[in-house]
Amino acid sequence: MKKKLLSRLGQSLIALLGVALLLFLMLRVVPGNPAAVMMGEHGDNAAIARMTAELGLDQPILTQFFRYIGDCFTGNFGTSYSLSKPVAELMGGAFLNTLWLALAAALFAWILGIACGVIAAVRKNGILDHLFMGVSLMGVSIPVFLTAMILQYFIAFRLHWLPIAGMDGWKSFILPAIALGWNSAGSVARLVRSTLLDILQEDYIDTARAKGRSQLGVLVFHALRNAMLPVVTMMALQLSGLLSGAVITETMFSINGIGRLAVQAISGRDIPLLQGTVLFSTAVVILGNLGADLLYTVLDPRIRKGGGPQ
Amino acid sequence: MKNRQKELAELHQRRLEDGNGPVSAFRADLFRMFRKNRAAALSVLVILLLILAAVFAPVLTPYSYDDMDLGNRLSPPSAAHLLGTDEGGRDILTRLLYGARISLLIGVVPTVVSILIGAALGTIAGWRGGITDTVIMRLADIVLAFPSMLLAMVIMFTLGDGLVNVFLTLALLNWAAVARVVRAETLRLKNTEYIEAARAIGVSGPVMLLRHILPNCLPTLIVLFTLNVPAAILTESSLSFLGMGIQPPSASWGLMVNAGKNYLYSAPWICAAPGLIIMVAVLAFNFLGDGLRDALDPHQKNR
Amino acid sequence: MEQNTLEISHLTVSFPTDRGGFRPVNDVSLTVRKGQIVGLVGESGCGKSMTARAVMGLIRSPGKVTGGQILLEGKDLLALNGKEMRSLRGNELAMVFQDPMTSLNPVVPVGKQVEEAILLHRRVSREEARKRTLEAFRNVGISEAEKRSRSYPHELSGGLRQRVMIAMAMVCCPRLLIADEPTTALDVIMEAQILQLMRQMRDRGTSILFISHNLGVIAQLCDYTCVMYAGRIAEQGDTRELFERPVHPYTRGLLGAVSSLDRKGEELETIRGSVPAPGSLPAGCPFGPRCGLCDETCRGACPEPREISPGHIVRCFHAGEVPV
Amino acid sequence: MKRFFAVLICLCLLGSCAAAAGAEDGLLRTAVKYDITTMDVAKTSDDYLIPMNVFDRLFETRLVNGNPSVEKSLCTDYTVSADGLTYDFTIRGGVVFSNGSALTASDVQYTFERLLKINKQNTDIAVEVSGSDKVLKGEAETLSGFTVKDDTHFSVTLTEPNAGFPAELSSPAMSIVDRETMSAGFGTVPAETIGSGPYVVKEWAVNDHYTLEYNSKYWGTAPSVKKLIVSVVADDSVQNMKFLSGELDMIDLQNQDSAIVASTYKMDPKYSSRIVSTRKVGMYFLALNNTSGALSNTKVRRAVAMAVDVDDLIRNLYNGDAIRETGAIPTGIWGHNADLKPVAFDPEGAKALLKEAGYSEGQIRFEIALDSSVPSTVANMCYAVSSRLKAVGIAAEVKTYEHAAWLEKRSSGTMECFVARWGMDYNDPANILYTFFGTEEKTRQRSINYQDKDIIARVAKARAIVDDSARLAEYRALENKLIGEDMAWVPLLQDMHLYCLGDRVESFTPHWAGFADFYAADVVLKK
Amino acid sequence: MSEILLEARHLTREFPAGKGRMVHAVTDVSLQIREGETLALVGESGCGKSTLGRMLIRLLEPTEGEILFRGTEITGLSAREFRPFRRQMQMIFQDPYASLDPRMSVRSIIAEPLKTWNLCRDREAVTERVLELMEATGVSGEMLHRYPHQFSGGQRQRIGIARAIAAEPSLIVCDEPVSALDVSVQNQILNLLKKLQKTRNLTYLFISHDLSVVRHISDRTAVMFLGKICETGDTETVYTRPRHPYTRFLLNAVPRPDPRRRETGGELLAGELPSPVNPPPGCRFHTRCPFATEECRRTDPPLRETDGRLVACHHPV
Repeated sequence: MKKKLLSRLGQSLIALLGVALLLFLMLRVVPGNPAAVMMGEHGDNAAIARMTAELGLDQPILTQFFRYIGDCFTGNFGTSYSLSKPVAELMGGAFLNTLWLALAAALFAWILGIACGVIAAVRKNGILDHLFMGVSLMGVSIPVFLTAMILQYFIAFRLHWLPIAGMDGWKSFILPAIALGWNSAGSVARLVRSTLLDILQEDYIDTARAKGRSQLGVLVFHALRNAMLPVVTMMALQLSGLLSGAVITETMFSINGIGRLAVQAISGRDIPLLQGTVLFSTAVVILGNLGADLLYTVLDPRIRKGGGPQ
Repeated sequence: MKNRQKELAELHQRRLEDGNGPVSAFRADLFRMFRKNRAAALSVLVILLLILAAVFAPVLTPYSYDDMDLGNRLSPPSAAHLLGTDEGGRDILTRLLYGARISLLIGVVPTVVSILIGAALGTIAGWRGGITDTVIMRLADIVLAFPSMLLAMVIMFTLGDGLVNVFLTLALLNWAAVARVVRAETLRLKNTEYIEAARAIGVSGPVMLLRHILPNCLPTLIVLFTLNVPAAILTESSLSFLGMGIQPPSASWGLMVNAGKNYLYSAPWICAAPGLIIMVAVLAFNFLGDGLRDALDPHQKNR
Repeated sequence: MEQNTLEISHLTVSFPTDRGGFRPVNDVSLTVRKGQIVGLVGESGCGKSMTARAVMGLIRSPGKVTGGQILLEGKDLLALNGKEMRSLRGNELAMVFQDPMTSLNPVVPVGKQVEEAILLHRRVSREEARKRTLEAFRNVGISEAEKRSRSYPHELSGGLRQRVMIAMAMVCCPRLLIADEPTTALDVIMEAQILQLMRQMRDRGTSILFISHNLGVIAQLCDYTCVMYAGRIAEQGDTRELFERPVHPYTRGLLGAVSSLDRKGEELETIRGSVPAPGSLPAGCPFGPRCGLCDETCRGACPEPREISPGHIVRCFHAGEVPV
Repeated sequence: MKRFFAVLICLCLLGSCAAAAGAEDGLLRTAVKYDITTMDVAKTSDDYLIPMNVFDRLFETRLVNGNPSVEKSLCTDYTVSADGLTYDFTIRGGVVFSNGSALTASDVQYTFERLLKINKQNTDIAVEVSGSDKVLKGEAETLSGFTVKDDTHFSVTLTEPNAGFPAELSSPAMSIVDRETMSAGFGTVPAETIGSGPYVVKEWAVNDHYTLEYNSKYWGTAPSVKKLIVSVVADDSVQNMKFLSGELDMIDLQNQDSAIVASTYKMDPKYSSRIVSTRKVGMYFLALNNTSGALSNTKVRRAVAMAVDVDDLIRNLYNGDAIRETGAIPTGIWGHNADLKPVAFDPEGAKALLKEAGYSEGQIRFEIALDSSVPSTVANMCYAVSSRLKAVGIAAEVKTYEHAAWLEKRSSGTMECFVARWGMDYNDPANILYTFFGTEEKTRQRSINYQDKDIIARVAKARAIVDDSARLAEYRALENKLIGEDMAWVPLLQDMHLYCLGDRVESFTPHWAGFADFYAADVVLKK
Repeated sequence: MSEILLEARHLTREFPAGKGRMVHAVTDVSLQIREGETLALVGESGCGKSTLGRMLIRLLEPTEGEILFRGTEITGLSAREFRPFRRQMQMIFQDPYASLDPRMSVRSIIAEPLKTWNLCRDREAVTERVLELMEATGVSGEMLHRYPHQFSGGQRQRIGIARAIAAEPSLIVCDEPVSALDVSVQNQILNLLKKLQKTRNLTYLFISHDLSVVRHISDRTAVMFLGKICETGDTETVYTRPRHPYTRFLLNAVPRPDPRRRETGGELLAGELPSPVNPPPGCRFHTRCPFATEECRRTDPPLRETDGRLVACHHPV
């Protein structure tokens, strides 16, 4: 078990380093000189040249990369060109908002998803099953920005139930969370349903019913415990989907999160900020996957205790 | 060994029912699916309609997608413009039809490319194992570590906008997930007895991959295709929404929704039409994908 | 006359399919007396497992019982509602399944799974349930019961797991134990140990309905045997009499095929043709096409069960005749 | 399981309608599309809101019955030497910064020197003071041309005479900073950004909002707005929704499509009376690269001017909220020539002129470069121009560039044709003529590439003419040559800057040149 | 005595079981298969008989030991050098549903060996040969273009056999070929195998856990326990007078289909199969053997000639 854990950790580190390198190289190959953008309308070529030297963009790529990695470990992600603030500081505040948004969306998605998935599986091919699965399929098929737009326009603007945009208090996180969570709620429901249906076919379900367990008892004590394993892995994969969706919901609801920072970095050609935000998000996803794997080994005795007679 | 008895009876009954023509398991499953799953049959019809609309766009509408009529901008649906005009005075129905071309192409072409790359790398990684497997899978981990939108944004940022770059972005985005699924499938197939039998016969490596492994991965690849196409359309429309995908004047559904969102209360029809059609197209592919997965995937016993 | 533990009469189970549907169990009647082991034997797909599941009420949709009566010590199980049936299952009526590898919940220690059976039917403390579980483990010959009860299913061998299943079934001293091919997935030595255990339980008064496709196991264990073919009982009778003087051509064919294995060098006896597909049974006697004695009457109608000697019932117009 | 789910739903529904939070009096809430990058005016040429409201300048430019006029602010009096090189200034005594430190002449000197030392954008005014080149290269600490007599008197000597110098001193770049309490956090940390203006910076949550509050130590009259909250809302439609639902007190309609402004604000009686519009002093023009292919031929450039129907653009894209421009010096700027005749829209004439210039149908091909970050109205203008030129046989395709790539292509001098806008910083023709035609390098870097060398020399020298009427005559002559004769670019239009006021705002006077940034002091709230 | 077709010497195979522990699947096995005979390999599941079977035809590489095919050593050969031998050895599998590629028609399944070794001139020759093979194995010709899912278990096993004999091999390893079939179909397949052995002078290595089937079909039998052979000899000799204690318990445990001769279970072997990850020292059976002595615990008994067969036991019964 220990060895497996270490190799899994190693894999994650390699992935993170690979991400950093890939990102760094891609951003260096980009046409357009960030210094020119910073100087804006008035900058003349001499001023731009000064700025380029000041930002160290003229050194060979590899030295820039290793200096960058060195800095990252010390928490210095460089200073943002467009916002002229240390990237780490910008991301600090932004990350909390994205985290709250992602957590709220995840909570909404999983509660709704698991509830619908279980009910659909139990009432297989009933009206509820078709209803919930239809809605989940709708959830997966609607682009996040469309849900956000509809929610924002009708609930916030027309009905004034919730703030339209901006970040004043927890109420402004409800609509973005629903817009973001709606999509993953669909996929969670579909996964829970298919996993549960598979499990209900297993022999040990018959054993449980032969013991005299009621249908509900079988579901709760035997089926759900086993269904949680694949669902936990799914939750980690959802993380990358949530961060993806966050980019759009944050822009729509002007929540100052990592996603919106990344969008701003792109339009402002702000390489350190873009690098910082994307690296940060991927690190979160990699950690998420690692966490899910660990949780999986803890939950599933077959892996935790390993061995076995044959 | 003996627990095959129960399995045998069940399969025996299900398989022999299929009539007696030289029907391959593959086509039999497909045929039965369409008979039973009306939603999948309906979605095939919708997809065909979309393709026809895209191909015959010039015939179906007098305008071209970039004709600007500044005179009547933002005019509601009328006889001249069945779905009204947008902020540039362009006919929305026309842009929808031409948009169908781009959005469907964006849905199909990169998905095919990513499935080809993914299948090739997946099979090789699964079959050869050892270092090649680790290298390919670590590469896939890296690509999968990125949240898809952020990776798409960075690629578009590096390569610049335009149709070809969107294709490249979506292909680069999806190959890793496909490779991982195909690798798992190859590993499963590697241990089946008919592969061991082929090895006993002395079938060489490449023949093994082409005659035995890939054909048996086919159902999975088809299901992956029908589920990745809508995902690609969604990603493209989100990219256009952020202004990084297709650039005007060419038309794609995502772009139209993005352009229309500012006029939501004064001219809601600009957003409504493309938004609705994105949902319909994506729903159709998802329904088809679900139907195919249930029919073709041997492990889905319980639908 | 002492009360029979189980009386099944004219039981029929049907499965609707898009081509009209089929009946895996078709007008089956058999009786299990107290302290008796009744064997139910037949080839794959003959409906023996389905009959067992019908008694336990574990038939999976879309199949359902469409006829007949199942009396457990006089009580008709088909008339009971869900709650009443549940109070019987695991208590008065228990079942052991075929594949020990998949019949136990992989994420719950085996001890806990047996305790669950007790706590469902007996109002006892957790501690008492623990004690009874260890007691049950020892009864079925599991050594180091304490250590084994804390381990997970994947940590035990096939044989041990089947003993856990039996312990789980027996822990509430059921009137009737239904064993659906309990030794099929085991090796011959482990199989012998389980059969030994079954005999001890029978001697302690438990009636057993034993399902298997292995004639050797039936011969060694069962007091009374029923041979099933295509959803019906072709022939049933006292095991010794059935093996010595089989009257139904199918039983003869089976016994001939098995015994020819012991005669070295000769060609093995076989039954020509193959088991008919469940959906498309031939008219008249289902065994007709494969039977040497088949004639117009056999093709005309399906033979009704006839008692040719006390306890020996057969469904065949030409029972006992020898093909010319 | 199901109960829990039901509770969650009604929690959302019950969310109190917090939208129109009670707005305390004296509070003004507005929104901007992008957050400012810095509060230090030495490091930016876009974010002027904080410098304008938190700092003072020697002069201020105000609209007096429609025309911009330079008024004294910190400076109470000044005299100019005969040769126009030396200015003697007297500044107001007793003025203090918001942290109590006195504002003296040495602070003004420090302001000039600081601009040169940080040598970021805004050096082009400080550079005019003699001795600035040494400070720029770091060879000198102080400006030789700047002499402080006492706390309230100082004199400045220029390298060459510039009559527009006082106007230049009113631009936000010349905001006076305090030498004594200057610290590292100036420009990024609100508490360390010390100015003498009517407001102090209370807080700045990057990318979210910033708040200004009334500076009790302000020397001038107390403004009606006591607290200003500017929140960052990138999405135009969200800004609209927030304004219409009362979450914003004032909305800048600059980025909105004129059709929305028309249908939402102009047609609705509740808002039509509350629309404030002012000239955006500057002009849109169709830049033509004077050295690239067919465009190097003056006849072709004139034909392009004749092919574009500017009135149609104004009617459809600006809903009438724009006026036609005819030359190189925009309306509202001293020196604008009102009686210059606009080029008549004459497609047939354009075709004839093209044939005369020796080009057949479709032979001329060039690319109209469009910056993807510009508002949709400008983009629509490019498409409209492109279809007008196609009508006369010029194949002009619109190609969209990402902002940075567009900038790089333009400053490389290879961009063939693009729709550009120049906003005036101060009220003097040099601000536009010198920038586009002042030197060969400048005209190349703006992808105009004007070829007449001596005109370029005359534009540079015109700045030094001290006598106003002589300078006016020279600029008029230059404008006739540049546009009238050579048609270096095709003048299009000057748009209006529209704002809409919420129900809590009594009145508002926008910036004289139509900047998006405004003086909060010019907003009057209802009691 | 016909000469030796295949000989294995001290074959061993271990699999990693995580945390550095090794599963000793097959340890130091030596055996000979003679031309034309049927050698049975019997034992409980997990005793290594399948692993040994696959190793003998190099579907699995041995950790130690050599294999000689008609006298030439084939363990060290490179893939190319080994190719001609590959054609000589084929395999039949247990699960009729998993041993045929569901995506290939019957024709292409049986034709694959013909094409791999290009034994036929052209397409017609291939089809003709396939029909011949189908006929020889009792599968009706009209089903040529059908797919595996349209056949019953017995028919699919016949197709597997047709495929195995297509390349005219001399040795066929049958890994539990009839365990998944019902008794009537099982006898049909066993008769077919017997017929083919005579008509095409084939040699079988018959792997099974069903002792009654093995007794009928095999000439010689080798009994395996926990990776080692404990007894090997003529089938009748081993079955009538088993000398190794494990063989005795094994044969004794087989339920005879005769209600009259019921054991009272006297000689029933108790206890559990030890784990192959760390097998007991000395004789691997000593932990369960009622006759085990100190010597059994210390030294592992080699196969010794006793009473007309080889037995690996210090005190044969």
